[in-house]
Amino acid sequence: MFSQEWPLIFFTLFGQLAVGTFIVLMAARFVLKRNGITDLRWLNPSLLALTVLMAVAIVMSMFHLGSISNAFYALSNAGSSWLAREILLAGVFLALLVATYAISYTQKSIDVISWVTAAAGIATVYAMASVYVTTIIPAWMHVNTYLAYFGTTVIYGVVGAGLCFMVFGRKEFFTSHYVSFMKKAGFVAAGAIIVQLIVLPVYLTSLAGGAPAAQMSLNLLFENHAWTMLLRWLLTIAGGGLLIYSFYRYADRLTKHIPAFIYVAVALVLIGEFTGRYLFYISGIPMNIG
Amino acid sequence: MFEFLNKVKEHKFSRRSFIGAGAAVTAGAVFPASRNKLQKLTAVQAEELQSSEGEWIPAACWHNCGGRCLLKAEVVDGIVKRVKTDDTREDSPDNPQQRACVRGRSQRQQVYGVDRLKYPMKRKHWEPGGGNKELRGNDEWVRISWDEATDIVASEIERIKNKYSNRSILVTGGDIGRALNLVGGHVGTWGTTSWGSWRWGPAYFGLQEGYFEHSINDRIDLRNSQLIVLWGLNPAWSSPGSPTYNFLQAKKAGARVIVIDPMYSESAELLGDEWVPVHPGTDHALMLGMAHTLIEEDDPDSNPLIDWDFLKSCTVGFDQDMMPEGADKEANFKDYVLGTHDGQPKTAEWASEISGVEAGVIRRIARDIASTNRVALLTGWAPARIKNSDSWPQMFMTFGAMTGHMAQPGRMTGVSCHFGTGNGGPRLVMGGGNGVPPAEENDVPDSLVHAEMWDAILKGEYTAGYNDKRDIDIQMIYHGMGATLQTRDGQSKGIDVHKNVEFVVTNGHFITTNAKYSDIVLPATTPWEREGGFNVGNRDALFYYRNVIDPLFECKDDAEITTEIGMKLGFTAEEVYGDVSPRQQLFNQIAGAQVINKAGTDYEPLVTITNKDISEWGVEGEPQKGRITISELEEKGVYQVERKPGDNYGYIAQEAFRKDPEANPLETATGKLEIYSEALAEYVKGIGFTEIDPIPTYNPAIEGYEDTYKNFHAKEKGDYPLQVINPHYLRRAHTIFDNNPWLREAWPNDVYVSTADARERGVKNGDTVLVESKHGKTLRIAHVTERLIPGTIGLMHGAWVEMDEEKDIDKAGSDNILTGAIATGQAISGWNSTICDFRKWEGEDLKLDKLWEPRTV
Amino acid sequence: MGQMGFYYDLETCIGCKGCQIACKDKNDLKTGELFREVHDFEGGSFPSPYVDHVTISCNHCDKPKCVENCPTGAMHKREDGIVDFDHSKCVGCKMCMWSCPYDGPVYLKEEGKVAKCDFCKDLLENNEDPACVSACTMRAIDYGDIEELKEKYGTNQSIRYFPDLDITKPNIVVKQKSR
Amino acid sequence: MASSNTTIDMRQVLSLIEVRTHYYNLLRQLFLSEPTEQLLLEIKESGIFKELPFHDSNPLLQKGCRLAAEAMDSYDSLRKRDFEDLHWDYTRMFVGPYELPAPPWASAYSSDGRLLFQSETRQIRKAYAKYGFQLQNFGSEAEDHIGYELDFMYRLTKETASLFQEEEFGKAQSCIRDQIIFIEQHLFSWIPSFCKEMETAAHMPFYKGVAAVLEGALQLDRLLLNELSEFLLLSVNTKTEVTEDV
Repeated sequence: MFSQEWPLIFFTLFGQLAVGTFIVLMAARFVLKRNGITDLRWLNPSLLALTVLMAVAIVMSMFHLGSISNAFYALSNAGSSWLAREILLAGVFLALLVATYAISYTQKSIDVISWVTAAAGIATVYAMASVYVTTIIPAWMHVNTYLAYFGTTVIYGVVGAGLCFMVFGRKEFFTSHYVSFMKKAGFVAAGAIIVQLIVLPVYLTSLAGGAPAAQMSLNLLFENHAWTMLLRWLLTIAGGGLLIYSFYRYADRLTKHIPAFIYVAVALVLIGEFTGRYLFYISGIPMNIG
Repeated sequence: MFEFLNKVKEHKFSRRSFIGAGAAVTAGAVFPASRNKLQKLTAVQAEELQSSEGEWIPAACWHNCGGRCLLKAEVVDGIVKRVKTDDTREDSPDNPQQRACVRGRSQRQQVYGVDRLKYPMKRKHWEPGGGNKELRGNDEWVRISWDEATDIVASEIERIKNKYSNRSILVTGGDIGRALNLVGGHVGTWGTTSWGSWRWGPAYFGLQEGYFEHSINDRIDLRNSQLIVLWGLNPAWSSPGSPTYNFLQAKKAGARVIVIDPMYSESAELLGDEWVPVHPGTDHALMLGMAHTLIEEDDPDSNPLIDWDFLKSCTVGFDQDMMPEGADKEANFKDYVLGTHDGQPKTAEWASEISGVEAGVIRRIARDIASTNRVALLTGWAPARIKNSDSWPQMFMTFGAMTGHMAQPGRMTGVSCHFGTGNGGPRLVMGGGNGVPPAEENDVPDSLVHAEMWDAILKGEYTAGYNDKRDIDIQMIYHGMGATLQTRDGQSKGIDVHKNVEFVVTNGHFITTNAKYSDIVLPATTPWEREGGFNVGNRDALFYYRNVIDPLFECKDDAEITTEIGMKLGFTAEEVYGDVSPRQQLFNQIAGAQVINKAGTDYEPLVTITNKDISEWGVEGEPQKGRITISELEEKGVYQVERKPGDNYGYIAQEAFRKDPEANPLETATGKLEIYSEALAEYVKGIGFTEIDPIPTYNPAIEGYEDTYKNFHAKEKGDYPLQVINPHYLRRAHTIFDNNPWLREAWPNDVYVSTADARERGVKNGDTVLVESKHGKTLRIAHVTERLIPGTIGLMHGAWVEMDEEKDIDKAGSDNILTGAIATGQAISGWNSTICDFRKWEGEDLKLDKLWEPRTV
Repeated sequence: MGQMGFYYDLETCIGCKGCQIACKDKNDLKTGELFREVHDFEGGSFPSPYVDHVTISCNHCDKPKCVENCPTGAMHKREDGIVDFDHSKCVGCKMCMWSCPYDGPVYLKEEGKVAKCDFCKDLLENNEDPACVSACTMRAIDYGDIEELKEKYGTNQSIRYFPDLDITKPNIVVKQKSR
Repeated sequence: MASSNTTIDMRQVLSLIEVRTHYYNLLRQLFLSEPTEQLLLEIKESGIFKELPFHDSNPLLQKGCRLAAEAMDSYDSLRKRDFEDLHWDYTRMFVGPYELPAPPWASAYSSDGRLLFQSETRQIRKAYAKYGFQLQNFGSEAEDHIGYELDFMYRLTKETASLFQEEEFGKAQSCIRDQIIFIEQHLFSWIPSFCKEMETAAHMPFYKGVAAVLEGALQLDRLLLNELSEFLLLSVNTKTEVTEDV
């Protein structure tokens, strides 16, 4: 089953990276503007990058389909199918991203549309998770899926935003307002990790007490992938920790080491979440006769 | 735009050279002369091809499976699209539709399999005399024409006949004998085959062998039994079609069922109220223990367990008062059981040590059977496919006679197997003869025993009878049909034989084991590609099949092949096969078909034939009046006699004999059931292998349960501590269908091993294991189960051997790689008496059969 | 018409897999593609083992999650309750396979689409029985209006090997084994 | 729009069709039955695989031609043993008696268990019948054998050429359309799988090359057919010009 799911791993992760980063960037924009910083030259390239990222995500998702030529029909049943809604919302989010970028590019205010786009992004992530929650796969039919998807969105959003600042606006980055924003954002990310870790035992317990398929999922996770699971959390925690640490450690003396630290942190988090998503898919054992 | 059109103009390639070379290739006679090409049609013919409609045609389901069922094929444009089964009648338990099983339903995959043999093929390095014979099984092949193929076969027959003699030509089956008998005959083969010791012996002591004739009552009467004992039979696997459904009706009518079997079978699950696991081949000992219980506990007044009246009136040899004239009175059965003379009473405890059944259980079952009014004691052939089992059928009869469960409604003792599973009695409807004149006499008297033949050929000497060894020098083997090299014991030696003789030919559908080790393979048609005929066996119904499709590729039917070889030997077609056309043969069978009359006393013609039918068929014949028209038969493909309880078609085996034994004697020496049978002992002795007593004494099987021990009494296990049985398996009908992908998926052909044995060997479910006997080794995936008596493994019958010649290990799970050819008694092949061991395979894991690559070289 | 459903007699089935093969023949399916599958279960311990065979296809559920979750509407419920699929609309997203606890939908690799038991609707139109039903040598499978089946065979709908019935409300009536 | 085709004359069109004819002639001879010694000798001596037109326009074709030509060059002379090796390679893959590692029938790829005589066979039979062709051994051999399919295409290229010569452009167009359909719907539905299996199964480099040539040649022919079809479409407007050119 698993080999066919690579497209979905990339679709969900890229999608969540795009949504999360957009929201954190918009929050940064809001905060920075309130502090009188108006020169946001990272904004347009970031929006463009996110647009491309989201487009790539959608293209990736196509590879999951057996008959791409029929993809057009995939929106028909949005009345009851979360998958149709997910595709629809992802498309809407992409369109809004394009619009946001276009408006921003023409130097007009994106105050209004950014809210709408952010809302569409959140809805997209919600739909992404709902697709899995409404299956008959016990490992997915759990609030944990929402937490995992939104968790990734938040964590990716923070590192994604950090990355955008680094890449598209290095000079502006080294101001105390940015540092202070990223500190706070780092705590939000840490919060997202902590919430997931708190729910994790609840989730595993529910698998243990669930249908045979649930127990098979659990066995699979513990027997074959215990180390991977541990690694997944260590990577994310280490990455998040490093991110926060670097902002604290060097808050006052912005040295040349920071960029390297942040790149490492971003890489750790990206890999950590990727591993998490991989585990999510392989643990998806459907209920069946048995 | 127009890249290539422009390039052509620009002459960017060397046009001259291309056209030149192309022309050279074209000009040459590049196709082998006989090959097929497209040809131009007339407009009318082309038009006809465009229009087509489907038709359901009754199609043969012809296998040697023990079922007889209706199969129909939907044919569109001469191609079969799908198959269905009996929908020609309302379905009811009394008159069930004859529904085809999983195998019949897969037949489309057999007939159209890409691996069908399509053309005559010759082993590349064959030359007169054999060439490099060691290459058989591994050589390259060349497609040849039928003309060349029959030339080779005929000239080799002549050459070998002249150089050696007709006694050097072995035929294992098929009708090539028709041609060979014209030039002096051939050596044949024989054995007890599927029957085990039931094949020839029972005639001497008064029971039937169970295939041609039956000692058990019919299926409707089975519903009168209060207790049914299924001793070593599993109809759910080995008799698909209606038999298991018929048993279910008896169960629903209130019968209790005891299943005595080494394996907890699907039949046991469906029907059984109790499963009695027993070590393979120890049934005889178990039954002696039961007999002892009855003798010990019987009291005609207070506890009547033995039917003395029946014993006295219908049997001889039970005790010293009942011995036939001239026999030693001490040699009676009862004294043997009590151990009067040999000092060993065959008590339940004694039987328990051998059979693995607790003594208490043995006693309980014995009492249960003896004290129930109407009992059916049914056994399959499997417990008799045991070396040294010559006395087992007589033992089974003896216990039936002691309890009197014979020849009355609801009471029967005998074989329930193959066509006659749970349904004994003469056929109620049958086809006629085809009118083909009989073959010439075979002038060669020699015939080799299956269980001895490979050894005999290698050694140049075979057993022809008591103290009668004769030399034999086989140099040619013709496999006209069947799967001899796959289904006879001692396969490893068989392969050696095939690498030794000068010439081997096989007619076949696939590169079966026979074909693989041949020099010439001749592609044969399946019955779907033939004119038509009847499939018989099921007592209630007659199945008619028609031609479904044209012969595929260059396949020919066996009669045609024989005729062509005969013609190459210098005879006319008529001399070989008579001059009855296939159409006329079919017509004769229809015209001669008979059905039981309403009174159940005689037979009458089945099919009404009019002058119009005769002229339409273009055959010779007379009009006649019957039950159904030819067209009805052609459309339905089945005629089934309507049954209901109390009708005139029931069958109670040996009923007349029991009512009046003097007036209706059996065809035994004494006219009675012989618990003491000199004739049986003489017969077995005369075959020339081992001897038995006139009464059914217990003779441990060679390589049987006792031999799993180094020291039986000290309970010290030997090198091969396990026994292997070969259940018939729904993946195959014997060897047929083993290559069928749908069946490979449905029935993966794992080796069944008991949890206890697996645990001891560190084997888990799904592990690849090496199963080894002193005769060979095979690999299979282990199915670890609670359903086997520990100490026994189940290796399913019929998988096509796939030798890794370097390692000398078979990968397919071929049952006969494990068996040794050890002939005993009346020439029994010992398929269920082989000892073995298994262990986890350290090499590469086997893939599931369904994932196997095609069988290639 | 009401709601079509299957009846399955666990007690009588001998696990011969005839239904599975008849279904493959009818639908021309390849290895690995099964619209109806016989599952084998063994249990107990020597000398009291048991063996069960469960044949299952699409159960044409009242609450078919496959229909609910299918993004294209290819999977749909007909008036007679048969859960059918529209081959021309399927995108091969496999969402239905993630939504069915009975392994009803099957991915046909070559076509990149999903297909499943359609109750042999073409045979039903000709007043013939579905291929699996007419194939069963033990008469362990029946079909018909689910209410009529319940009247005829009782209302039991589950055996221990089934997932929770509430997930999709399958239209199957089952005869239990008395053990 | 019509400018480019006005420069094309009928000789070019016929040459292009001739190229197609020779491709299919070569291929059908390679696939219809086991190779004869003579065929292989002709192939070796003519060096035909070095000269196949347009072979450099398709990477697969180019690779196949190179392999096949090299294989032939590697024999100093085609000794009996070499011939037998090639002959056995064909027999083993496409004739038997063992299960065929690369069955040369379409239905073996479209149905489970590698069945012959399936609906694909029927469709092919009808495609042949439309042009009045039938197998000599009708009912016994399966029409969807690669050799017959190539033979059919070969015959249609001849048919196309004569239709052009007879100036039956309408019929030529529909014949070309049928060839495109035959390639797209029938040949391409299985040839890639077939060639892949053949490439894996072949022991002789020559046949590995031939496998690539087959697939590449069909890819090429798809382009050639489209070009011919387009040319016809355009030349409907400029019919007089074209006829004058001839």
